[in-house]
Amino acid sequence: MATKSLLQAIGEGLAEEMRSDESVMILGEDVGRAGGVFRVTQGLQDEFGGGRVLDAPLAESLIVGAAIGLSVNGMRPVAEIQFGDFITPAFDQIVNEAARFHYRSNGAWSCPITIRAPYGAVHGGGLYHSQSIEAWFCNTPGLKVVAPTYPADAKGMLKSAIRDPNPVLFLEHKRTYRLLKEDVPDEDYEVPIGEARVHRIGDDITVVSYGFMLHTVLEVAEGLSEAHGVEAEVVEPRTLYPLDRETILRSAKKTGKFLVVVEANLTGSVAGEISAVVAREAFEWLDAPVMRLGAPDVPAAPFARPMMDAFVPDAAKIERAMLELARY
Amino acid sequence: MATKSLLQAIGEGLAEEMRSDESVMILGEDVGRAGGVFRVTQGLQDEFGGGRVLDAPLAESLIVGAAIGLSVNGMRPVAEIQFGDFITPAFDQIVNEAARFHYRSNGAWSCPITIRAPYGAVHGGGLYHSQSIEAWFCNTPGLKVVAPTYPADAKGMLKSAIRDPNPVLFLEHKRTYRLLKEDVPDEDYEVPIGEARVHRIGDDITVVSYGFMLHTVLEVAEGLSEAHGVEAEVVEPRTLYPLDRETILRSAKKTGKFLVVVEANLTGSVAGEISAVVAREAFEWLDAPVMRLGAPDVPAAPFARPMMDAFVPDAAKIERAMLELARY
Amino acid sequence: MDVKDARARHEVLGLTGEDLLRMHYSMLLARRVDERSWILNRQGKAPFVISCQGQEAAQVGAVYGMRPGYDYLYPYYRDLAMTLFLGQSPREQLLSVMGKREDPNSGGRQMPGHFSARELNIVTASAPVGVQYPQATGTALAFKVRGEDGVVLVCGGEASTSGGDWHEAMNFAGIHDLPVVFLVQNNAYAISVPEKAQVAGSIAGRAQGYGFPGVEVDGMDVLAVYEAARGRSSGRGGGGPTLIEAKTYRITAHSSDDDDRRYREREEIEAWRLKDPIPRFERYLEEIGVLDAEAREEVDARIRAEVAEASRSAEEAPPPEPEDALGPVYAGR
Amino acid sequence: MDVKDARARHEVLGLTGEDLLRMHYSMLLARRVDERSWILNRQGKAPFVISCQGQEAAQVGAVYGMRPGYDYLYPYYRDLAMTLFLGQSPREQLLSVMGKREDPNSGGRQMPGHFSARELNIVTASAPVGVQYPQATGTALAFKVRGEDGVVLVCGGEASTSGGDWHEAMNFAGIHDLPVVFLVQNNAYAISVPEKAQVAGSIAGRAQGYGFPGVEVDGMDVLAVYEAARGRSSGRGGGGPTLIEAKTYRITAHSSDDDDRRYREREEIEAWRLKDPIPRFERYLEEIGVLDAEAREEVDARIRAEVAEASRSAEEAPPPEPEDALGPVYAGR
Ligand SMILES: Cc1ncc(C[n+]2csc(CCOP(=O)(O)OP(=O)(O)O)c2C)c(N)n1
Ligand SMILES: Cc1ncc(C[n+]2csc(CCOP(=O)(O)OP(=O)(O)O)c2C)c(N)n1
Ligand SMILES: [Mg+2]
Ligand SMILES: [Mg+2]
Repeated sequence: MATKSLLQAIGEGLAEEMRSDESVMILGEDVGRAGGVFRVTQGLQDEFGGGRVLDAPLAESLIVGAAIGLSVNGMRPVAEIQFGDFITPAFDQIVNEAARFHYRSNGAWSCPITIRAPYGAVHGGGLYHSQSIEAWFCNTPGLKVVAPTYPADAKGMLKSAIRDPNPVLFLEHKRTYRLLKEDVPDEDYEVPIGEARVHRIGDDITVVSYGFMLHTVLEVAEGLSEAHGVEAEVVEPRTLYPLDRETILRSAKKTGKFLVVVEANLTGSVAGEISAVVAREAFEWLDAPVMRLGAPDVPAAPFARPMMDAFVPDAAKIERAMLELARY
Repeated sequence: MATKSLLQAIGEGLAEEMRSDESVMILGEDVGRAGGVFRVTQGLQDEFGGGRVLDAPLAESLIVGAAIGLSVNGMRPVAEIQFGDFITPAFDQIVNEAARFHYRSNGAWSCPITIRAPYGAVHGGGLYHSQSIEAWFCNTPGLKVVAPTYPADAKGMLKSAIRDPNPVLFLEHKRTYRLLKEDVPDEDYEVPIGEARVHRIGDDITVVSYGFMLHTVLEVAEGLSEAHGVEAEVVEPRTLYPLDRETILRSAKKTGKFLVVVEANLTGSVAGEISAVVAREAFEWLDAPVMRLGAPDVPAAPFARPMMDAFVPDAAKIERAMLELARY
Repeated sequence: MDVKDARARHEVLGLTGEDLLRMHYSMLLARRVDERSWILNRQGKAPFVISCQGQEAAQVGAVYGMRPGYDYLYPYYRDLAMTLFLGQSPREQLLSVMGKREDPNSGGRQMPGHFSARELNIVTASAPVGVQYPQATGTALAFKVRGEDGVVLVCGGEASTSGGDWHEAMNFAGIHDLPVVFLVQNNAYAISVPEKAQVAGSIAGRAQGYGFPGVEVDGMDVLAVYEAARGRSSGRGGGGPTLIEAKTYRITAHSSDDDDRRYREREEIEAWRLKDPIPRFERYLEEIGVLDAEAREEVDARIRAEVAEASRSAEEAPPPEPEDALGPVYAGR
Repeated sequence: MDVKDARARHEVLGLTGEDLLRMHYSMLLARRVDERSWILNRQGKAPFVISCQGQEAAQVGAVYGMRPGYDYLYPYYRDLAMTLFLGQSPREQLLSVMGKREDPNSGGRQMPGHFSARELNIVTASAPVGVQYPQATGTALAFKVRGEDGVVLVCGGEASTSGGDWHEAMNFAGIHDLPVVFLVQNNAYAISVPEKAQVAGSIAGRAQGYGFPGVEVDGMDVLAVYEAARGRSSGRGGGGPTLIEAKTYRITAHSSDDDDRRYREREEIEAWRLKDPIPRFERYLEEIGVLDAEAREEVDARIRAEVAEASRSAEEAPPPEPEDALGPVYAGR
């Protein structure tokens, strides 16, 4: 077992699946010789050839549409969208097509494709290399949306995604690609889709978060424990659609104080759905309003550093929200 | 003042705006000689000519993109998307382009376009002529999303939308097109974007709804008043993004019991956002969990009548939810 | 049935009299099933009908020679003649028209005309126009990656070329020399929008810009379409992509929801009716002595009986249960 | 400056020596501003750079003759030479490169290269490739609806033709004969993806399929591009759409984030450097006696001083305030 970054873990997951299953292939922009703009697919074209690691034209609808067609004919494609912001041209193929294949054919067809997309704000990214795109896809039955944050989870969930007979949107927060390394098992393993993970046990408040925000939340949680004796339970959904309602509700009922922290523009983000579930199902256990923290309702993270830093919720804002909740 | 259906009121609103402002024009599929598949634009090409009422090719990204470009060059286009389900190819132009013009240019450019789209389940429509598409667009700052239900509101809000310097997505529930007629003023008037409407005053519970569901909710509310003495306050957001939080919260705080009824697949719908706002801001006033009712989490309303009727929340389901809340 | 004339067109194409009769049967069967759907609609038993009438030659010509269950078909909503040819039954399609539980296309979930048959490699179709093209290229790519000789036939109306998906697929097919046939059934209208407001230049003429052959054919002539498609959709010839633009005409309104008097003249329709592909093919069959008037009546009577029986049986079939609406949303592993 | 040779190419095109010097100035200015951006990047003052180097001739040739503030430009991220020509200043672009508050393109909201100048009719650009094409057709349609003679120039790289938006716009422009020039700057790569994996057939060759002219020109030759574009982007000739494919080369890496050694050989770049459009144009100018070596040095020195001063001034300009992030989201009525 070696320590790996998120980026390495995902690359390794891809390589292993391609080695063990000939029907797995990759298509996307610059995934071949260049190994992807983030280098996730580095070395794969050398190992598996241009037929199985294919540089697609700049056409996202085609990339996802072709992936659907490949899956129809026995393949297990992994489509890479270079930046989540550019998934929009493929919106139709994802929500109206891939997600509907099974239901609309009364179960005759299925659509086992994986769509990888890096998302989230990053310095120097600007409006169009920064967006949190998850809410667009979390009202679409038939689709699964996952967003693991830690390397070992990511590798295991990628394997689950590729082996899943349904379309899975696999979101990778750009700022977590190289943020830390952790032990990642060498043997074949899966981390199931649809199960949340409790990162930290606590009795005082529950904080649900994912992606880059999760790292900040965990940091802040340690600080609050030391400085204020506030013990936060921190839950990562890992799968955003469908949600693991049980794990989230169990924690909400235990602490009675609930906060969701996301990097997306708050209004209309998945924080709304998570809050609504808790407000409905854990009402009798709540000792405080269900709270949410997210980015302001402006189009996306701006390019210039002072503006971007003002956009993304930082440790100070998160601490303030957690303390407010704890003291409620 | 004459009584008009929703469909007539919208058609009239279009005609009046075109008469009073030469820069207003219409583009969409079959909007010309055919007058639209629902006949909303009937007669307009005869009156204003093929230049201002233009049959576009079957290309939704082009339709919205061209509308953006028209607005850049001094026009006020109204783009028609034939069915909301087919707005997906235009998703990029709407959320990444139109909605961002103003912010990304630091206020130098704006994008005064209106995009009309019929949405919602209708008998015989099946999976792809039925969807509630609103959640896709309600996490996009820079865009306004409106969904009026009554004829007079619709005409007044259409005028506001066309005159608004921002992109407005104007949603029309197909099943409400001809459902009822009401008095619609002849003189020029606007109904402002961003203001909810209280349809019925009550002290016991608050129900927020819109579109076809609103009609059912209002019916049920009358029944509950007579049969059970339960007085429901019924609030229609009219604008789904940005929300009129004040009006919604005022009612929630007054009754302490809150329900949102939507026709969309419940999980991830705008019902989540509305619930989250109430759970956060009206917590101290709540006497019951914030409740939601919507369609089951399946792709969309099926074609065959028994299945479609099972999909769309009906009066019985709504009554059950309202009574449960009232009795909580 | 013997072929009388050594120089007959079908012979040049390598078709036997039996082939021709099969083609004729498929076209006529589709017409009769289609007509039956309108009757069911008028009887209030079918909420929605969308027709193949006028396009049977284009469809049968293109699909003839495909290997069902091996090659793949991405049909569009008018391709009734194709799906019947490949093996779906009239009863199955009428179950779909009436939204019955046994509807093999979707179990009553989708409108009629949204075909699907897994065992026949007829890929589940939907309503958004044009989405099938990128999918078809992916299916063709899978054949190529595995070194198999399968072929993919993908269909749409002329308006399906206006959206980006068509172009992205054409480009991709050209780049990778994929075994896919793009069949555009240009029937002059997209609902009410005439071709000149829909298509700039020429559809067939565009193939060249993508580096592969494109042909315009008389879509009312089943042999002409077969000629353009053979060695392609048949898979026997292998090779890269082809674009076929079949010039045809939509004899009915767009659908049962449409009133076409708003946008086209009756005379225009009448003029096109004279070119109806079925009588035209029958004239050819009679000329070459493969099908005389009497035999034709016999075939038609047989088909009518078959369709009537299919309709009766489909009408009796039960509707879906309300709870059927609840699934299946996700495939199990 | 007088023109010496009555048969010189530029004369045939109706260009004076002054025109040529203006062209040269614009190209060289763009090059120097671009080079300056890379220095700022290496100094840690600019987080991201994307270049026009190698494409200055294609850009200046196409934009020359446009009427700023009347005709419209939809630029793409490499079109620095166009925006400078139309009237944006080096200081303005360097403000953008450093994400400063005064950045006229976006106030520091967007990456550099996302141009915008309302008063010059340079329409705000974004990062999603290809979205500008449908927008450009709409802008052209507005001219047509109002009966005005304005022209729209819209630009992209060769990969911008792979997405559906390009096609939908080409078709729409063809149908309505819109006054729009599509300039595709084919620089052989889309990040790492070479042309052969991006484009099937020929880009220029596709125009015919849409019923309007398409030309392939040597994009390293400013006069050739001008010739293809004049009477079009100049607006003087009016008329319908045109497609110009300018064959050019991206001399730098895709951007400052890219390492192009992963996917192309140094020799290839060196070979293309020999065709660098600026020295090439300078040789022509020297030949015809419009700009000798000394005058060239003088111009360059002037430009370098101007750029240095612009850079100094831009560096001193303040960054945005954090609160600037909060708006403006909606335009007021
Ligand atoms: C993306 C999309 N936009 C609009 C529609 C509505 N619509 C259904 S069929 C049709 C016309 C299609 O015309 P054509 O492709 O020529 O096929 P035809 O019906 O003539 O056979 C339209 C506009 C749709 N189904 N999908
Ligand atoms: C829709 C979309 N997909 C992907 C990207 C990422 N991307 C930015 S530039 C680029 C390559 C563009 O190549 P080309 O059009 O040839 O222009 P060039 O950079 O070569 O001038 C890619 C893939 C994007 N910006 N937009
Ligand atoms: Mg047609
Ligand atoms: Mg390029």
